[in-house]
Amino acid sequence: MLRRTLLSFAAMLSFAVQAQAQQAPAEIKIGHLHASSGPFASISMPVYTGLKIWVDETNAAGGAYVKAFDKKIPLKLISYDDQSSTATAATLYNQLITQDKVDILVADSDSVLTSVAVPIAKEHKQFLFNPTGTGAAFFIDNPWIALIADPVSTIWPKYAADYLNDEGAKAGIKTVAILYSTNDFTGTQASAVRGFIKAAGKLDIVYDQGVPTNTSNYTVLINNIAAKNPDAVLHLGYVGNDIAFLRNLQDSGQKFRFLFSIYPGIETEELLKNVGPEGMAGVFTYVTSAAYEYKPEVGWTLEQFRTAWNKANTGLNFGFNSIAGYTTGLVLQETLKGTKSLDQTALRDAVFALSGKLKTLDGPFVLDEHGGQIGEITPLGQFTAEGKEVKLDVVYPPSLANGKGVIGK
Amino acid sequence: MLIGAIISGLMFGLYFTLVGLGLNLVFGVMRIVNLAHGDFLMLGSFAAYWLFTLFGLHPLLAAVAVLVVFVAVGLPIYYGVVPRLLVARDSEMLSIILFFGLSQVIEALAAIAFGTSERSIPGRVLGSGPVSFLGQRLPSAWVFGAAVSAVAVACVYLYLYRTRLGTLTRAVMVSREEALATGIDVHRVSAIAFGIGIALAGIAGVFAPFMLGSVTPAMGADINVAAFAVIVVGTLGNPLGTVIGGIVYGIGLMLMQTYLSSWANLLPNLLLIAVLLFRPEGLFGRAVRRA
Amino acid sequence: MRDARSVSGLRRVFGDLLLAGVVVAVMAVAPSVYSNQLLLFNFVMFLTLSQGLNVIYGFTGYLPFGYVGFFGAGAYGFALAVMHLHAPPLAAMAVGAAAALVLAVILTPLFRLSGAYFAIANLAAAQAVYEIVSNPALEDITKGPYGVSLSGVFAPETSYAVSVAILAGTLLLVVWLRNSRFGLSLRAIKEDPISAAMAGVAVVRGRTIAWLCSALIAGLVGGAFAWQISVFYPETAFSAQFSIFAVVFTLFGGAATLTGPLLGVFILYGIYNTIGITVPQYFQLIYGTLIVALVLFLPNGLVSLLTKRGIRVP
Amino acid sequence: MSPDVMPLLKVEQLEKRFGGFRALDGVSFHLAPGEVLGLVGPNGSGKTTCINVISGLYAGDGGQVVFEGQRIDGAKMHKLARRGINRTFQSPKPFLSLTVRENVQIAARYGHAGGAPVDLDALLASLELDRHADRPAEDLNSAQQKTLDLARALATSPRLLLIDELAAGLNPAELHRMADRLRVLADGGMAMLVVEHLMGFIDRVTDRVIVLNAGREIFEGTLAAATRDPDVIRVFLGGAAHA
Repeated sequence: MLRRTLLSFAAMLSFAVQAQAQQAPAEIKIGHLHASSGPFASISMPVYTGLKIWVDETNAAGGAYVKAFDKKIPLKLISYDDQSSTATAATLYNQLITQDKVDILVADSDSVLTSVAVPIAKEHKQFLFNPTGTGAAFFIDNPWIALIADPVSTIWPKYAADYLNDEGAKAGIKTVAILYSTNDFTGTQASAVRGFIKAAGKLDIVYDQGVPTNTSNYTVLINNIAAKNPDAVLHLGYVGNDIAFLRNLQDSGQKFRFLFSIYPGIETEELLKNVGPEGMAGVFTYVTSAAYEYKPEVGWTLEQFRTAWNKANTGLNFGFNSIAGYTTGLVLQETLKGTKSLDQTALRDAVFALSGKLKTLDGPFVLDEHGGQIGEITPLGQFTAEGKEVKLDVVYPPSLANGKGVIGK
Repeated sequence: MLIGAIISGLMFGLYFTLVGLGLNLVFGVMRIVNLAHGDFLMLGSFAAYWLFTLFGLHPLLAAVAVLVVFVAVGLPIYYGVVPRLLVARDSEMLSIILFFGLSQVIEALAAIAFGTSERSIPGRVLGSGPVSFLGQRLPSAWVFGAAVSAVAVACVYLYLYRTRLGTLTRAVMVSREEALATGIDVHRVSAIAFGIGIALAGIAGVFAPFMLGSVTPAMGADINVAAFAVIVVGTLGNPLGTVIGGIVYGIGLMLMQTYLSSWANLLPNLLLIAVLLFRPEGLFGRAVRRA
Repeated sequence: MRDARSVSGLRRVFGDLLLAGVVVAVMAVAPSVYSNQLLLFNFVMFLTLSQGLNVIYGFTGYLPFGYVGFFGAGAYGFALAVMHLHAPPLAAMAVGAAAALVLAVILTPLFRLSGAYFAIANLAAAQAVYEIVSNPALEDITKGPYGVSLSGVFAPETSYAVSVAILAGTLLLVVWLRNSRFGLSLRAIKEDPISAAMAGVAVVRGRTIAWLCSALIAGLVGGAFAWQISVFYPETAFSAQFSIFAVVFTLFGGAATLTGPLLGVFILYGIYNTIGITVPQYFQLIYGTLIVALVLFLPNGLVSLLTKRGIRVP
Repeated sequence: MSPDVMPLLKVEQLEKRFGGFRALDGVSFHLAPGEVLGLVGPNGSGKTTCINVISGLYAGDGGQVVFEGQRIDGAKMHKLARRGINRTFQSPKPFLSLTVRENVQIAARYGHAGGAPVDLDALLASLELDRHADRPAEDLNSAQQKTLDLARALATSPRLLLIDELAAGLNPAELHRMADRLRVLADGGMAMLVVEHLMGFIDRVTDRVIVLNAGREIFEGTLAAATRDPDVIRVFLGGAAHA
C-alpha cells in the first residue's frame, strides 16, 4: 500500500520541471487551460485556438521580442484540458504555477473556469491574464489580474440601454421586457441594463424574468412576453439560449418592435447556421470586433486574421471568441516587448502601461485601476438580411455608427 | 397565459413522452437504469443533422433510418453488457454506474467526431410558420414532435399487446424468473426491447434540433433529468404510463416558466422526489419500499 | 477460542489503523516535498469523500448518487457563515457541517426507497439544492449565480492541514465500522434488513446514523474546499463530478473496505491527473471505458482479487 | 395445558387486508409457555400472514396481539426480538457475506431477550453448523441456510418462536432430528407457532392445531380430531392434507 502511495507520488513528481532559467531564457512558457468537452467547450475552444494561432505565428517568425533581453525568444504554450471541471482546473492552474513554473499565466475563458484561478494566482503572486472572464468578484481587492479581450459585464449593455433611452424613446418605445439566463455573465448584464433604464426613467420595464441557463424552449416564454405587449425585448442568454429563443420566435410568428440579443453579434456564424438570415434580420446585438473593422496598430486586421483562421482549418466557427484568443496573444506580445523582466510585478506594470496605448483588431485596450477592461467596448448594431448572409451595422453610439437603426412599427 | 401554458405544455409534454418512452421500456423489461439514454438521443440528433446536411434527408426519413440502425446497434450492446450485469447481486444499482460509464464514452466519441459547436436543422424543414391549435399558435415542429410521439406510443402498444414477441416481453416485465422458468428466451426478448428502447431515444433525438433549438454532444445529461422525471411521474416500468408523465412534465414546466420562470429547473427534481416518496405504490409496477 | 478471536481481532484493528496512519502521515508531509498543494488537497478531498461515501454505500448498500449535495451544503454553509456572520473559518466549517446534517435529516425519508430509486431521488435532491442556492432570487443570501468570494479567510496551508485532520477522523470512523459490532450490524442491514430486524438490529436507527456520518463527512470536506479555494460559483460546489468520482473511486477499489477507496483514489485520480495532462482529448473516453469494464469484470473492486482468494484486506 | 396458566400470547380478532383481499379476518387464539401450536390450512389461507403480523413485519388492520400481558401490535420488529419473540422465514435470507458465526453473533448481541447468555458454539454444534462456523453464509446449501435462520432466531433466546415452513427441503432423517430438537426446546418452556405443510412434521411437533381457511379459523383442537372434522375435510379436499 505504502509502495503504491509512493508510486503515485512519483508519478506526480515526474511532472515537475526543475530548471528555472536565469538571464535570457531559452523559451518563454505560457500556461493556459482550455475545455475540450463539457458545457464551456464552445466558448473555450475558439479562444484557445486563437491564442494558439498567435503562438504559432510568433514562433514562425523566431519568437517574441523581449526588450529586456533585446532578442526574440521562442514561446512554449502549455495548455491543459480541464474538461469544463472547476476542480480539475484548480489543480491544473496550480500545476502550471508550481510545477511547470510558467512565465505567463492565461486563464480559461469562461468566468466559472476563471474563478478558480483567481485565488491561486493571487496566492502565488502570479499575474493572471484573463481573456474573457468577466466575473465582477475577480477584480475586488486583487492587483494580480487584468481582463484582456472583452469588457467588464457592466460595460457590455451600456450602448444598448443608451440607445433605447435616447433613440428608442424618441421613436415611441415606452415599455421593455427583459428575459435573461441566470448565470453570472448574462445575469450581471441584466442587472446593468435594469439599472441604466431605471436611472434614465423614460421607459417602463413590464416583464423581467430569469430562466435557467439550460432552458432550451422559449415558446411559452415568448407568448408570455407578448401578452405584456412590450415595445422592446431584451433577451440576455448564452449562445444555446439565443439559438433556441430566435428559432422559437420565428416559429411563433411573433414580432417585436425592438429585439436585442447577445450572441448574434458574438458568434455570428454559429447563429447564422442555426437560426438563418431571416431569423436574425432586424435583431439588435453587440457589435464585437468580429464585425467591426478597428484599425489595428499591432497585429493582423480582422480580414487577415480570418484568413489565417480559415487556413488553420480548426473545424470551429469563426467568431468573437476566436478574436479574443488572438487579442490575448497580441497583449502578451506587447507586454513582453515592454517589460523590464519576466518577473510577475514587472509583467503587471507592463500590462497596465499598455492601457490606452494599444489598438488591436479588438479595439483600444484600456484598463481601469482594478484591471477591468473598459476600452474594448461593444457598440450596438443591427442585422439586415442579404440573401443567405447577414450584414451588421453599428447604429450606436453616433461616433462609431455606420448605419441607422430601424425600430419597427 | 394560463390556457396558453397548458395547451403548449400538453404538446411539449407529448414530445417528452417520446423522450422518456425508451428509457421506461428498458427499465421495465431489464430493471436496469440506462443513464446513457440522453446520449443515445444525442446520437439520434447528430444522425438527423448529418443526414439533412449531407443528403438533405427529411427528418421523418431520418427517423426511419435511425430506427433501423439503432435497433441493429442495440442488440450487440445488449449482449455485450447486460447479461453479465444481470447476474450481479445488485444489478439495478450497478447498471446506473455502468451506463454512466457508457454515457461518458459516447459523449467523448461524439465530441471527438463532431466537435462541440451547436448544431440544428432549419425549422422550415418541418413546415413554415405557426400552426393554430385550440386557439394557440404553436410551432409546426411541435405538432410534428407530438404526432411522431403519438405514433411511437401506439406502435409500442401494438408491439406489446398485439404481437407474440410483445406478449413474451410483457411476461418478462412481470417476472424475469418465471419467464425464464417457462422457457422464454429472455435474452432475445430483452435484447430486442433494448434495441427498441435506444431506437426510441434516437427518434426523439431526430426531433431534438427542432424542439430544443440546437444540440451539442454534451446535451445528454440534461435530457436524462427530464426523462427520469417523466417516467417516474408516469409509471416506472410501464411504458404506456410514460404518456401521463410526459404531459404532467410538459404542463408543469410551462406553468413554471410562466409563473416562476427562474425556478423552472426545480420542477423535474421536485416532481421526481415527491412522486417517489408519496405515491410509489400507486405508480409503480412493484413495491419499491423496504422495511 | 474467545481469546484467540480477540487476539486476531486486535491484529486486524492494528492492521487497519496502521494503513490509516500511513495514509494520513503521507498526506500530512506531502506538501513539504511536492509544491502543487492544490493537487494534494484534491487527493485529500477525494480520499475523504470516497470514504464518506463508503460509510453509507459500503456499509448499508445505499448509493447516494447526489452525494455532492452535502458537499455543496458544507461549502455554502461555510461561505454564508463567513459572509454574513463574519465567522472565523473553523466556526464557519461547523456551520457547513451543520448545513449538511440538516440536509441529511430532511432527506431521511428517501430511505423508504430501495436501490436505484434511492440513487435517482438523491441525485434529484442534490440538483434541487443547487437550483435553490444558485437562484438569483436569493442573491442577497447566497449571491445566487454570481458566485462567492471569501478572499478574507483565504489560508491554503491551514485549510490543507484541517482537511488532513478530517481525513484522519474519517479513516478512524471507517476502521471502527469495520471492526465494531455496530459496523457488523450495518452490514447485516445491507444484506437483509428484515433478517437484521429479526436479529434485533434497529434498522432505521443504524441506517440513519450511517447516513448522518456520511453527510457530515461530505459537509466538512465541502467546508474545507470552500476555505481552500475561496472563490467559487454554485456550479463549482455542486459539480456532479464530486459524486461521480467518489462513487467510481470507491467502486474501483472495493466498497466496505478501508483499502478499496484509498486504492481507487490513488490509482484513478493519479491516472486522471496523468492522462488529463498528456492526452486530454481521450481522457473522458478512457475513463468511461474503465467504468464499464470495471462493473462488468470486477464489480466488487480491486480488493476482491485478494478477498476472493481468502486473503483479508484492511 | 391447564387453563389456569396465564397465556404467553393472546391473539384477539386479528385482521389484515391487502387492498380488498382479507388475508386475516378475525383470527383469535391463545398460546401458553412451552406450548406448540400448529397453523394449517390451504395455500392463501392466511398462515404466513398471521406470523408476519405477530412478528411485526406487517402492521395489522384490526384486533390485538398481547404478549406477556402487554399489547405488542404495531411494535417494531427489532423491539419484538428483544422482548422475546422471534421467527424463521420461509425463504431465509441470512447475511450472506458474513460468516455463520457472525450471523448468530449479531442476533445474540442485538436481539437477546434476557436470561442466561447463549453459548453460540454449543448452539451451532447442536444444529450441526459448527463445521461451517467461520465460512461465509453464502457457502451454505439451502437446507443449511434454513438451519442457520433457525440458529439466528434461537440466538436471541426467544420465549415465543414463530416457525414458517421450516421442514420443506429437509430429507426425512433431518426432518426427524429437527422435530426432536423443537420438542426439546418446547419442553424447556419455549412456546412455538408452527406453519407447515408436512402434516407428519406437524403431528410430531405440535400439541394442537388451528385450521385456517380464507383468513378465518375453522377448527381448533388436536390434529387427529382435525382430520375427522367435516369442515376441515371439505377445505382440504383436493389432497393437500396428506402427510
